[in-house]
Amino acid sequence: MVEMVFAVLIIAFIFTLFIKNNRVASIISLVVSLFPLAAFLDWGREFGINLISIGFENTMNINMAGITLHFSISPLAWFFGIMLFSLIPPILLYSYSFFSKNDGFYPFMILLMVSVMGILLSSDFLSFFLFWELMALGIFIMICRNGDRKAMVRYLSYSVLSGVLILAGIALLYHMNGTLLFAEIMLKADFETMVAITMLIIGFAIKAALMPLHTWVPPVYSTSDEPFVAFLSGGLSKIGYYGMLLLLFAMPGARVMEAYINSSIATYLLAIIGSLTAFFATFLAIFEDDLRKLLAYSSIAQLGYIAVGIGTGSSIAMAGALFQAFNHAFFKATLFLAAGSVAYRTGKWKISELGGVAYKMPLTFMAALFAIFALAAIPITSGFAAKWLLYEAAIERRYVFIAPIMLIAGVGAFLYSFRILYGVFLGENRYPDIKEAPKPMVAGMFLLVMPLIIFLIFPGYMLDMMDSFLSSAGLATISHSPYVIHTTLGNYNTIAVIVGMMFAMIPAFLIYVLRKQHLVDFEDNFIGGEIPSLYEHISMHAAHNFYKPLKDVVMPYLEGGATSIYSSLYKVVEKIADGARKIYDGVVQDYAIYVMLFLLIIAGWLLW
Amino acid sequence: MKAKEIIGRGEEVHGRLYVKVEKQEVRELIKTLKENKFQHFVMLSCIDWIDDGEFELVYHLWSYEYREHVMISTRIKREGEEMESLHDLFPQIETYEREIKEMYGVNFIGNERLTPFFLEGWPHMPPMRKDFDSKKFIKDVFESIPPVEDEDEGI
Amino acid sequence: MVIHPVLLIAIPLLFAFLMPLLKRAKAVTIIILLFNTLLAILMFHNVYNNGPLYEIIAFSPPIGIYLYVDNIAALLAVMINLLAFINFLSVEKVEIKFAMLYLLAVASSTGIVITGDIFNMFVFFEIAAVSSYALVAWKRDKEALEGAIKYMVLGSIASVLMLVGIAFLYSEFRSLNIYDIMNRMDEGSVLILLSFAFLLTGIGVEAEIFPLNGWVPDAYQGAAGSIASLLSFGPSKAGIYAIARLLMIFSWQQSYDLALSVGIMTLLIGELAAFRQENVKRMLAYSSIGQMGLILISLSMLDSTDYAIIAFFFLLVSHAASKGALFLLSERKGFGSNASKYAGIVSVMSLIGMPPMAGFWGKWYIIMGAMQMEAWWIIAAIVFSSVVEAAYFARYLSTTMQEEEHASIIAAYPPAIMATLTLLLGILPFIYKIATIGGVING
Amino acid sequence: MVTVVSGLINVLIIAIYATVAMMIGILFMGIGRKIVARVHNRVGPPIYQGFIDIAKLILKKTNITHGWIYDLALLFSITGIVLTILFLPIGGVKLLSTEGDAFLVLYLLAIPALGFALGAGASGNPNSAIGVMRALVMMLSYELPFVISMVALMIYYDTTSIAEIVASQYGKWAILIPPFAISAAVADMALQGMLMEAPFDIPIAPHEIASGPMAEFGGKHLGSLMIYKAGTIVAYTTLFVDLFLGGGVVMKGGIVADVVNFIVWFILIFLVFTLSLLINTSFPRFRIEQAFKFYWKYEAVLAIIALVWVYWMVIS
Amino acid sequence: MKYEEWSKISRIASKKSLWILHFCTGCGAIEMPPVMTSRFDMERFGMAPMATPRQADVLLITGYLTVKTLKRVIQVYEQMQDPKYVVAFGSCPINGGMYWDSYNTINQLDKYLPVDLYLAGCMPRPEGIINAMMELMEMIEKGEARGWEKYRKNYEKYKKNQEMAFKFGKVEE
Repeated sequence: MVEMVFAVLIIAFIFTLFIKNNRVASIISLVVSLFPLAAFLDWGREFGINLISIGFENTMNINMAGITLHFSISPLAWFFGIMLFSLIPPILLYSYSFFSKNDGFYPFMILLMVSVMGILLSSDFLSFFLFWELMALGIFIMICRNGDRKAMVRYLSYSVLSGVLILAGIALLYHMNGTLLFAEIMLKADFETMVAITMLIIGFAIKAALMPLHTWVPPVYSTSDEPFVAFLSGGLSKIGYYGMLLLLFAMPGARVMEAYINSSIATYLLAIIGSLTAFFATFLAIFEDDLRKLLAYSSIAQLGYIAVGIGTGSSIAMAGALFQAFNHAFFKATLFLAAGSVAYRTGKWKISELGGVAYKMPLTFMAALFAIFALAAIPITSGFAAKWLLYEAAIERRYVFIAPIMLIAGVGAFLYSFRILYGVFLGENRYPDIKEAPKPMVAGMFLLVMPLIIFLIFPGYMLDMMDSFLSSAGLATISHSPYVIHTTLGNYNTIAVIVGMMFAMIPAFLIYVLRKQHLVDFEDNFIGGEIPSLYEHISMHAAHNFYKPLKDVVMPYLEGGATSIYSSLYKVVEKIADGARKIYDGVVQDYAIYVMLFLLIIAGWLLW
Repeated sequence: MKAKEIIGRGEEVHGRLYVKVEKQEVRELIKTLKENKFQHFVMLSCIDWIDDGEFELVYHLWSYEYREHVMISTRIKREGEEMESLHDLFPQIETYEREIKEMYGVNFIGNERLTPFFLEGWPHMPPMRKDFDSKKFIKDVFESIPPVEDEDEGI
Repeated sequence: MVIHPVLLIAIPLLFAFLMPLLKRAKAVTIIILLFNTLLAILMFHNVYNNGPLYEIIAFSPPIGIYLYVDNIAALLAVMINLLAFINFLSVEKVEIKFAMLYLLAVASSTGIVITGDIFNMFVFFEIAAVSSYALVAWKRDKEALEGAIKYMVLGSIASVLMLVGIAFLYSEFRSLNIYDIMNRMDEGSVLILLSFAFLLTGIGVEAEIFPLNGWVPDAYQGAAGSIASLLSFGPSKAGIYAIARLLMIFSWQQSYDLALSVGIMTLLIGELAAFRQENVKRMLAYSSIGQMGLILISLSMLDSTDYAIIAFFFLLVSHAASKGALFLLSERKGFGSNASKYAGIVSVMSLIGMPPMAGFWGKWYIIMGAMQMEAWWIIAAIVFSSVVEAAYFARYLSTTMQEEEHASIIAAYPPAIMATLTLLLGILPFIYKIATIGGVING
Repeated sequence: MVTVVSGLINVLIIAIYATVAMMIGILFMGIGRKIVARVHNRVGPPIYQGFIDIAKLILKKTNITHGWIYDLALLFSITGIVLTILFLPIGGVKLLSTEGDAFLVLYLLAIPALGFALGAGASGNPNSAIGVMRALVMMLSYELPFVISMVALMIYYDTTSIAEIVASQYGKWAILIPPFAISAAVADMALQGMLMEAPFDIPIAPHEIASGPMAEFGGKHLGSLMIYKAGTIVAYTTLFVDLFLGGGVVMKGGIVADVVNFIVWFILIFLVFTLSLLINTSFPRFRIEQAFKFYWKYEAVLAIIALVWVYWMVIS
Repeated sequence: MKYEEWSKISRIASKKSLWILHFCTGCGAIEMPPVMTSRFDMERFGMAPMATPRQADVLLITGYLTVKTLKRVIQVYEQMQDPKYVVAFGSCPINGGMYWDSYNTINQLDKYLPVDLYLAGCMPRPEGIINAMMELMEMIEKGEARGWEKYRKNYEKYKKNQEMAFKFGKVEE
């Protein structure tokens, strides 16, 4: 049955390539995107939550023209599948009115869907790597459509580097185990496997944008168009972590790797890199003025949390990492879509140029507000449960260095989330004549916010979804009921928080209701008694260079960072390349001498 | 007096050098003084000689080196004559000129900021001129405004 | 009915010289090229079914012209003729002399691939070289002439060295038949080493390996788009196949190590030079050098792993087709219509090694092969060069995506067809058909 | 039936404890102003001045609003602070603290700050925006040392729930253990930032930015913020007392023990509050960069020393 | 004048915690610090200085008012929330003081703002200020300090007067 889903997707891909009308193309892609979602929901029967059962059987082998690709479902792939494929329909609904003409967005979204499905379902390294590179190709073509040179060059070089590293890792594993099938690879804790595993992890880390390898993210996120970036940052960046989890846990030989996980420095290193990424990316996000770049750095920071979860390796940490991945997928996608609809109406990206958009676009603001609450992990949102699990795991493992840095990065999230709220949405109404975003866009955004609300009250359901993976990975499942999570150190009861809030709300509500109040327009603000309307417009929007005092203190330390290392590396390569080009100086006599020299050298070498 | 040596003319009044000059020479004079240690521009004042029908503009300069005060004065017609703006020599002259424009109505060419300074929306003639009768103005404007009484003034 | 491989060479030569008599040169050449491709495909089918073809023309073994066609030779012949046919479609106005030279070049390249006689290979190299000198100089502007002169100078040196090499061989074994020499290799004296050196240098110039490819940037820059694309899949591919046969003859460990080191040098120098090059055609020329280096590396692994021959084939075909398409596209500044945009992206992606295209299998098998040999420095070179390659191709794509120079239909479709070739080969790689050939080469 | 009744009693006790805590908070505001006046050699307002101020503000005749987001500040601030108090054990009585732990309390404290910031942002007043910027930077700065000392505590007592920390400090207060003395000092300075007392009252500086975020809050909105301020006094001092001074638990046992513990708790939070007031009266206001450097340089180093010491104690 | 209902509790609360916004025009501002510091200490009556009109109950005009400053004073007054009181310091707000014949100074503040309490003195001493505040508290407790209500009732009259002042008498009908 899986072939049917693949076939439908490929036909739709070819079909949408040649449709010019945006409406038709988006409807087709929307309908087609429901197929994989239905398939994954149906496979839920085995892994705890059976909502629908259509009877898709889940193993398949394709062999054609000399190569055989093996496909089967695993609990980890099922979890990621649910996350990614429930992300796509709202995005496609959003893009129904975002694009004026179909210039290639829908076909390559379907191509991405095919590649993601291929990666998740593949059970041998050949098909895994084939679909991984197909995904890289799909993303590159999406970036090509906007033709920003820096984004294209950086993305392609990073993704080719990651592709070749992964290929080298796979080749080494194949060389040692003689087979490409996941089931038959026995990972031993010897040196070669370590080299292969580290190469694979570095390859996956590039896609997951961990700190030293993150420089491709800001240019790509800030130039490509929003629906794609929402899917890229929300969904595709998690595939890197899927690879890591596959490697460290889902591989049958992984149990042998137990020594590799908890004692070895490698995964602890991963946790440290994750926490440092969260810390530095948050600071970079705080000072960023371009809204999309800010969201890019914030998404790098949130991804750092997941790396910490995987690095810590205990069952709470794993649950926290997956929960954080799930939340991040949805609230980051909502934020990017909200930024897209703001730009759709105002055409501006810089926070200093925006302001007061909420008055005319209340629905977009509400979606963004809820997403930001989830981002900042306010206890009434599901974001908190994920981060809470990660903190518990860090304390349980006594990671003295990582826990405070993660907490500070969490607090740092408040800073840039307020910056987005105030700079873009609230404050002085600088765009009085814009309208609310069109209906499909708003519908898309609210659909994305829905899962965050479901898991707000009942984080337990999320943990049910993970139980099948945790048990298959040989980790202890977390004891939980639909609304309470127990861990050895402490527990978190969402119902207690919500009921407590109801009680605490009473006095505030009384004060609010009993006393009347009247609305005051924007001009009536106290700025030292001055009357704004007297002069040609004084701009009362204080969002430009918002955290200047903090920036003056912190920026000198941040200057070093990755960019300076890369620029020096780039210069070295340039010098060598110039040397290489000098050889072809266009003088024929030199070429003739080269030929004779070559002859002498090899003759001498052979005779000697 | 060191200043007298620099300029060569002018009489001493109460320990200060008082120089009467034509309108065109003022810029030259201030420039030379500025180069010779008279860096402090004290103020620009305007006197309304209503009988002669002229305004007297006095530029006051002070030197920390020599501790001397120089007053350069020039006369312009009360109606319609304009003075060139010297704010390129000393930036603060721009505000003094603005005040004199508002209070006496003297126009300074080259000064872009001659907008109302203290009297926002002042429709009448400049108030500092001698022919402005402030008592009558007070009676017309401020006295004529009726105090606000309630119909049933209780207290 | 047995297809005589000699027809593949004879017919184009015959019609090349009959060309002045026939009026409609373009139509005739197209028919001949089409006929040649079909013939090659039939020949491949025949060879695949009942083993390699031996063919002796006119004289007995030691002297006679001796053709030997196995699977991979047949496949290369198909490739050369098919791409030549597509390439020729894109040439607007065709003069008689141009058609003659074009046919000569195609015939000689096919000849090099299917000949079994070393002297015969030398003769075909000469014809190919001469015809490509003239073709490069076809535009008659300053760049074209400069490129042609450089090509001619180095080409003539190469032919002299090749002749000396063959002379040593003949003096040693009294025979020119490659397989006869191969079997009696061990009783040769020190002289064979010398002949290998000479032969390698001679053929190397045509096959664009590192120190010998001085002429490549100027020749490709000077030549017109279609001629540059012809050069990229015709003579240079035949040359690299000739080196493969050379390594087969002188199959010592030393020669494979030599091929490896030269291959890595060519790869790195080619990629780095392309990285700093702004002119599109020169950049593509350098990138060809880089790719040739990669193919040479895959050749150097021939004896130690059977993935090598598969990698060699896929790298060769994908580079020929996509570089051909890119050279045709480089005629105009930007990607005009959608078709040329499709062609550009598909060929660039195939060179980098992205999945649906043939280049992916090349990259997959070469790294698999390298890992079999646990040759870490090959992996490192490939990693570094593929990143550099990605960087300059991305830069190339970003500039060409902006310019919107409209292209006529004739000019837009041939590259698109070539790009679709790599796409089809990528999707249906028919590896089992190529895998069986490996046996013969080593046998 | 029995469980329902006992449940109701529990709820009642919790409600009483919460309201009493809020009342104590407002009382402390009055007492605080009295202490500050006495230091200034002034008479100072009556102790119940806090109640009068809040009554006057709530009973204002007209109230202004800048939209529903502006009112969010009012709702979030009181709800957040009362919820935090519910999750803190007061005088040994575990209200809801068994349900949530220290991280939950840390993030619950952020709800009023964010609601406050939203309201100030919605008002569009530049003063309030700059005020909120300073408040968030302050939060970032004092959070680092406080979090490091909290992590030290958690590692030492091997738990993250405050109730257990309080329980395990029954005999021996944490402050008496050498490393925790340093952590307590660091946490006390962080407390100074949390309560926005003098050296760190940068966000609500009346002279520079017209009382920062509260520039546009008047009438009942300002009344609710005063209640929030009162709540913060109780919440932060109780947090400090629970973490380092054993939460005021002196006796175990029934109602009598609860009353005694309550009194001890009251005295302890009063002492901590007075300490911070005395620091308040003797320091001028810092600039925001100085405050950030102070916390991230000197305080953080001290906290790290304590953390390493505890970590070394825990391992050996 | 029929008065709004003003409950006793809110009057006492308002009386016992008067928050002052002193609009420091003219020379009266320098009299306020001694009132706040330890010698006279107005805080013992619950009075505290406030930074914004939103938070304040009493608007203290501490000196002469030019037409330009009157515009800002009125903006600040309107930003305050009822019940609000105006206390005018010194002789200038009463009759223009020594600037009675200046073309720019407001002679009688009462024409433009409902003043609850005048405090004579060419800058009254702190004792005078404290005494005035006590007087104001009495008026609030008895419910006589109804300036805010008067302003609301005669809003148009006040606005007309203010317009007259701002236009220096040249009001185009």
